[in-house]
Amino acid sequence: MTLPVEHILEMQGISKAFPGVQALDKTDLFVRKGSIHGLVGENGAGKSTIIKVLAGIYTRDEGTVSINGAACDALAPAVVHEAGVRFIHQELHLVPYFTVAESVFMGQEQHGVLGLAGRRMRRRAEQFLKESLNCELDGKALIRTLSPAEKKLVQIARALIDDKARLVIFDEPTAPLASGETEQVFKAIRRLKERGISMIYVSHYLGEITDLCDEVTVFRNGATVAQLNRVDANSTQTIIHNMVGRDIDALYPEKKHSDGARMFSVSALGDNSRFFNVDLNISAGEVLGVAGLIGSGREEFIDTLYGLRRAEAGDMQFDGRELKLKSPADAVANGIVLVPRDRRNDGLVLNMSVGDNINLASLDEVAWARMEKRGLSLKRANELSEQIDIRPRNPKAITRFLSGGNQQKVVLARWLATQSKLFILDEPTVGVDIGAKVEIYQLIKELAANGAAVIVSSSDPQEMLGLCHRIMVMYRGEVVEDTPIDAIDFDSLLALSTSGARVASTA
Amino acid sequence: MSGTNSVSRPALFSAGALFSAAPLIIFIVLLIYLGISAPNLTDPATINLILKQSVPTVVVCLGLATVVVAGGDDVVSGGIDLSIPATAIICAGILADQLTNHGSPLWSAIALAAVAAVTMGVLNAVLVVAIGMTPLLATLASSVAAVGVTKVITSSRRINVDHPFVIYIRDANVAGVPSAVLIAAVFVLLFCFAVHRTRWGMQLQAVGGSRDAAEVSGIKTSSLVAQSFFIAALAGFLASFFVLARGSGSTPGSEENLLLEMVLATFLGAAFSPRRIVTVWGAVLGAVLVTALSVGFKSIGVNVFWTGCIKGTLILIVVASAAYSGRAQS
Amino acid sequence: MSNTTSNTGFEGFGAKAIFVRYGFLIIIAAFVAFFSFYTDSFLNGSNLLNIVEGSAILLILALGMTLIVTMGGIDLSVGIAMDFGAAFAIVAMKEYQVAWYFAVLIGIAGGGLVGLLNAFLVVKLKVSPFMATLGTFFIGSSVQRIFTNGGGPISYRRVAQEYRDLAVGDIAGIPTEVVIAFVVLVIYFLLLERSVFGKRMHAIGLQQSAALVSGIKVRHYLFFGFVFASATCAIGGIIGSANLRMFTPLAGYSYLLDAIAAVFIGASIHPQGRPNVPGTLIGVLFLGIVANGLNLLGLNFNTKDALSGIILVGALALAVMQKRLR
Amino acid sequence: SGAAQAADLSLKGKKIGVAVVGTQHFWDREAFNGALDMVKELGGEPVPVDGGRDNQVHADNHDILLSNKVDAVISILGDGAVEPKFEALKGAGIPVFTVDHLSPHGVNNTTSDNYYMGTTIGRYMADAIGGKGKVAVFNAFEGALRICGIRAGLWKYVLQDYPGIEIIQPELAEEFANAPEDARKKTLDLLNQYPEGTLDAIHVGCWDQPAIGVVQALEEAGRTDVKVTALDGGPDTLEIMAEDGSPFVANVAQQPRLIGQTAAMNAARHFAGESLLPQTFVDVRPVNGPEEAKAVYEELGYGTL
Ligand SMILES: Nc1ncnc2c1ncn2[C@@H]1O[C@H](COP(=O)(O)OP(=O)(O)OP(=O)(O)O)[C@@H](O)[C@H]1O
Ligand SMILES: Nc1ncnc2c1ncn2[C@@H]1O[C@H](COP(=O)(O)OP(=O)(O)OP(=O)(O)O)[C@@H](O)[C@H]1O
Ligand SMILES: [Mg+2]
Ligand SMILES: [Mg+2]
Repeated sequence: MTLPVEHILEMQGISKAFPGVQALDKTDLFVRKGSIHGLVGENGAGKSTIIKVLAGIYTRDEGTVSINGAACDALAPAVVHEAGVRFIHQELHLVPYFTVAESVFMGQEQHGVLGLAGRRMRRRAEQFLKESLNCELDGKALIRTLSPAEKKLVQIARALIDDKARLVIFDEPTAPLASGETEQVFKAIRRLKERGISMIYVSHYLGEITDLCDEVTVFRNGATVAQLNRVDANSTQTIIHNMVGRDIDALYPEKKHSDGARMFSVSALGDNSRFFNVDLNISAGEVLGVAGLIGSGREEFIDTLYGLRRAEAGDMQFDGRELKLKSPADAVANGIVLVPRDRRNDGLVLNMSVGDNINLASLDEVAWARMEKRGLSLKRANELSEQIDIRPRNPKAITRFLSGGNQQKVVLARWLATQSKLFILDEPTVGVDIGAKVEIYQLIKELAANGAAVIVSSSDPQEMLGLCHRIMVMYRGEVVEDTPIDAIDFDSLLALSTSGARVASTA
Repeated sequence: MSGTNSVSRPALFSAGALFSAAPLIIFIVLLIYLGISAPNLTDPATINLILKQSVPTVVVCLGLATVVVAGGDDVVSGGIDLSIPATAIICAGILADQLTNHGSPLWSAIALAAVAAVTMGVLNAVLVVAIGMTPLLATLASSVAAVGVTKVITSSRRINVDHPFVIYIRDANVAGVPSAVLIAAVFVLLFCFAVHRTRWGMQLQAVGGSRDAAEVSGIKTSSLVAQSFFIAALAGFLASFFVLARGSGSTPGSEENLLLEMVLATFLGAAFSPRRIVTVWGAVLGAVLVTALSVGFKSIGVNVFWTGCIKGTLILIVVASAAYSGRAQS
Repeated sequence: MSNTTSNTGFEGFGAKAIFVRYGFLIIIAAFVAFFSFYTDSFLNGSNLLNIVEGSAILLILALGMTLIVTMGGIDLSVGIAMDFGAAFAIVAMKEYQVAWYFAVLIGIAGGGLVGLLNAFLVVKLKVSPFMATLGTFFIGSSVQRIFTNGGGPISYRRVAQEYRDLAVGDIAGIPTEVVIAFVVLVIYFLLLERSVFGKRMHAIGLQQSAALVSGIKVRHYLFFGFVFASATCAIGGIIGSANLRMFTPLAGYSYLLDAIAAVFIGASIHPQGRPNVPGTLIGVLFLGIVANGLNLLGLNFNTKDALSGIILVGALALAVMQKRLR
Repeated sequence: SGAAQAADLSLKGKKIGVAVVGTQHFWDREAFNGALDMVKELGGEPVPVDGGRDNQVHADNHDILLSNKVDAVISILGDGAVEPKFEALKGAGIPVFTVDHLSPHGVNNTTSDNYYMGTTIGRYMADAIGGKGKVAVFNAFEGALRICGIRAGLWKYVLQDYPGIEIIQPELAEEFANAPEDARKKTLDLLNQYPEGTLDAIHVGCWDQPAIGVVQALEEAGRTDVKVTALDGGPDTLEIMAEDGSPFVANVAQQPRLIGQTAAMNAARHFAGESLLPQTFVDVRPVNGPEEAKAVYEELGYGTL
């Protein structure tokens, strides 16, 4: 095959194996100059791996790579950087106690005669964030005080600040963002395209792919299964078909009517700083959505329901009894469980095996006289992996090396192993592929059907509307709406989240 | 649509700032108390004495702070170099042995000591970066080796040194300030500048803050970590002159106290920084304040058996208040 | 270009394969062979028993340290806990004529007090374990000096024979202190490597926030861990005091660096690099063998110190290298 | 006894710095406390500083005393690092009274007769093993401390008269911290190398804390063929010597408390205008065998055995 010169990136026949996994198997990826190239595939298909190969973080086992027509034998971070390739990795890679300016200029600090040009960097960072990314930030603010969206923008700013980028790779950039915030990133991306920069865009939101991309490569099981040179709104079905090997007709399962008894209620709950006076009622079999942008108090409220934060006002009733939560252990003991939004930090012990993570909350059940029965715990982990299709199906695999979607399933498996009654799912499908999403939605439906109550907190309005029986919306720390699902639509949900009223104020 | 800016953030100068300065305030209040109880503590002579006594610790702290900045401040998995005092002691041993027992000229003694320091730096860098040992274990082992070799060099004996250069560092004053303090101040400024005010220093901090982040930003992390160990050995080498001057010779076993003080000062220093991270200036401040405290206690005649107790409690109060204000801020 | 892992295990019996598989044990065996060859008395039974016996106290302390490092911390006050164990037991018997077995319990409780302070500082005041135990070290040292008016030993020559036997007696021909250390070892092995408790401890050490969210009572476990580890160290102190029939203040400090070294040697040779009980045992034995062998070689004591340091560096470097080849 | 002599001596209104290198060891602590008590008894105000067994810290402490403008300094032990500090004190007109450390800048040094101690313990040990045999010695500090050099050197000097006695090479080195336990382990190793009948005595060259561990190791190994000798004679070692069949056969007991007191009184004498000899020697008590151990124990006021 002759290599067309109009490609900025040609990766051909790339293979990469990890212990027990062939992550990439003679995979191809060609990116035309000046285009936005979509890269899609199921969780674990190898998207992040090929990107890390390109970045020089992993060494490929075989295959050729050429950037802008020049063959690159040894890919090292410095070499790739020099060639104008920039990465917006899935992980944030920011130092919590660095300032915005320090983070933006990390690795390319500016020097004056008397050392660092702190003021210059600060101004330049602020200006760049404002002009290119439409984000007003104080250059002196510490990263740990930023919202996830702001952090993502800082990360993007860092990749682009030197104006030398020719190929930018976005690995699921919108995953941590609320729907209102993604447009900000899109604008930035389109602006880059105008400047002739090529891009690879990885996402599980196929809508974003069809909106944004000019061409698409689909991976499955580490191999390239399709290359689409033209993309439009009708490509979605083709992409899905290639991705999961079958058609998906309904993303969301049919809702079952819920008429269970009141299980959990909260009245006038508040923490005196982030949220106030929140009421919540949920019955067995019900799926309740809690919507709200970042900063609306939604996250803090969810954390309080699980005992991670302390309530300063109000009270909680569970199964007719008053509930006092001092720590998550109390919640779990009562049958309340949480799938946290930050699965890599709070959800999983990344350096433990999948099996250990699955059994972590129910160790007593696989133990005899407090000694773990290893055969039993492995067997149970295996069964649960089977039940919700965790790949690889190896309870001994180290969790860190699982793909994002599979990591999420491990967290779910852990709670399925306990006989819990109230599931709080915070951003349950972030970074999860469409096939797995369907499975998780199905799982949520089954949980509810079996008499559990489910609270879903998500920044994806579509998901909330598709999944929940009832939705409450938080805005600036208060509940501005609590309504059955059929009394709300996409637009009013978005408006409620962003302005606190059904109709967006014109201001 | 940009709904992201509504997040309220604590203002930098406010009650929060007072909170974050709490550890320092506690220390200062205590020193004022000591100054009132023992009036001579505020004499210029006593202040000179405090500075002078803290010099060896300050200089080894420069090295440790650099390593911690580059490796992160988790003592178990991050960067730490326990071998700096041992490097100082081996260099001091070599200098003393050469100058006194062999009558070597100063330059050749210094050259030999430098060789030892370079060896230590390279050894640590290789153990940590190339072989992948935990810094704690690597530097613990290399420090045991260095102390052992020092014993061979000095036969575990004290060696008196009266070389004019050493005596100069010990006794000379420039404009009323001890020369040792002035020289050390230059080192402190150099290190502060290098670690906190240069590109190299920012990259070093980035590596310590998040190895992955630095890596993806194109920073050569391994090389920087190796450099930090090398620089730590350099600090040990520099400290050896002050150790030698302070004791008018090399004394076996002086690394133990230096080690404790170095570690204490450096990690205590983190409590003084608003971001609660180890910094060069924090470590230096920690070293000077701890020395001032010791001198203060001794001056007011606190029962010597009690000083450890008081010192320990105080340090814990400071560190706990740092932890508390850190939590209150976030 | 294709130089990265394909982990199918090492086939064949080449030198490298063997080295990789049995690395550190081979290094230890090499030392044993060397010492046996160059000294007459290294390999005789009573000397080997000496090594094991001489390692008992260090092993007990190192196990306590293993627990703390497993929880993601470090304990600079193991020596203090050991001293407190000895002090409480000896003083209870000498001043209050307490029965020896009560004295043992009191000693363990005394060590537990040290852990209680650590736990309070770490769990309640959120001080980092390093700074907390460093503070405890200062305070604990000072308390001993206050109590003994400067640090003089408290000797009690007429201690009950049963108490003495904890250190010098034997059970079925095996020295009692070895039996005690072995029992502690087994308890720690079951606790950390086999029990539900250990799994939770590991989770806490690896990723505390995730452990918290999965419903583990992190604070309770940390609390318990610190107290338990210190109480364990107190057993070491009790054996030491039984040995010499006295309490030597500040004696525990001399075990600190060895205990840290042993734990980290153990972690270094673990496939995932985590602290583990068998690894700690190997680390302790390694230190014991080298110290004993060098003593027997009849070297000048300065040379000996230098050599033992250099051996430590070299052997550890080899051990970590072989792990990475795996 | 001190009080009687002290009747006409006074340190009233004087600030006396008392610096000690460390207090873990019985001897150091007793001398330190003796000096402090006597300063108080004589009406002075003591300013105590402690080096925590670090010679460097000990030396630095003298700077603090200097800046505190004390009237005199009593300095107990220390190595060469203190000399420049003494010189500075002297330069500032502050007299220095040393204990166990002879210095050209000091007014007077109060000490035991180390020459006598070394030769006496040499004779006693030679006698105990019948004038011939193999002897191991713990001797870590001979090169590090002047007094230890004297004691060990004279012990060796005496042994030259006994050609049948061989000192095992290399000499052993004890640690200062945790000395008993450390010596115990090293002795066990030693006993392994020198089985029954090939070793006759173990001597500790400068002090006697390690001897506690040595005796312990002998008991553990069931060895009765080895005699133990050491120097200092604190209450705990005297108690061991007093036991029936103790292998610990000889010692020379010092009177550290009296030494400390004497140093303080010397300071008072100096202020009273008396001129002092460079050294004041305080009596020692040779201890040979269990009976003498009991007697000395009582005589030095440690109680009865
Ligand atoms: N360092 C590693 N060690 C072992 N296995 C790995 C490692 N990194 C990735 N894998 C495995 O390689 C496969 C591909 O993973 P990769 O992260 O590339 O998937 P992905 O397509 O990015 O998935 P996602 O959409 O969930 O992010 C997965 O099976 C994963 O478990
Ligand atoms: N894991 C945790 N993380 C954060 N805060 C916690 C945690 N556990 C407890 N707390 C807080 O610290 C306070 C004291 O905790 P402590 O564990 O002593 O409570 P307790 O009453 O003993 O709990 P329990 O009922 O579980 O025994 C609690 O009131 C709680 O608010
Ligand atoms: Mg991925
Ligand atoms: Mg409790």
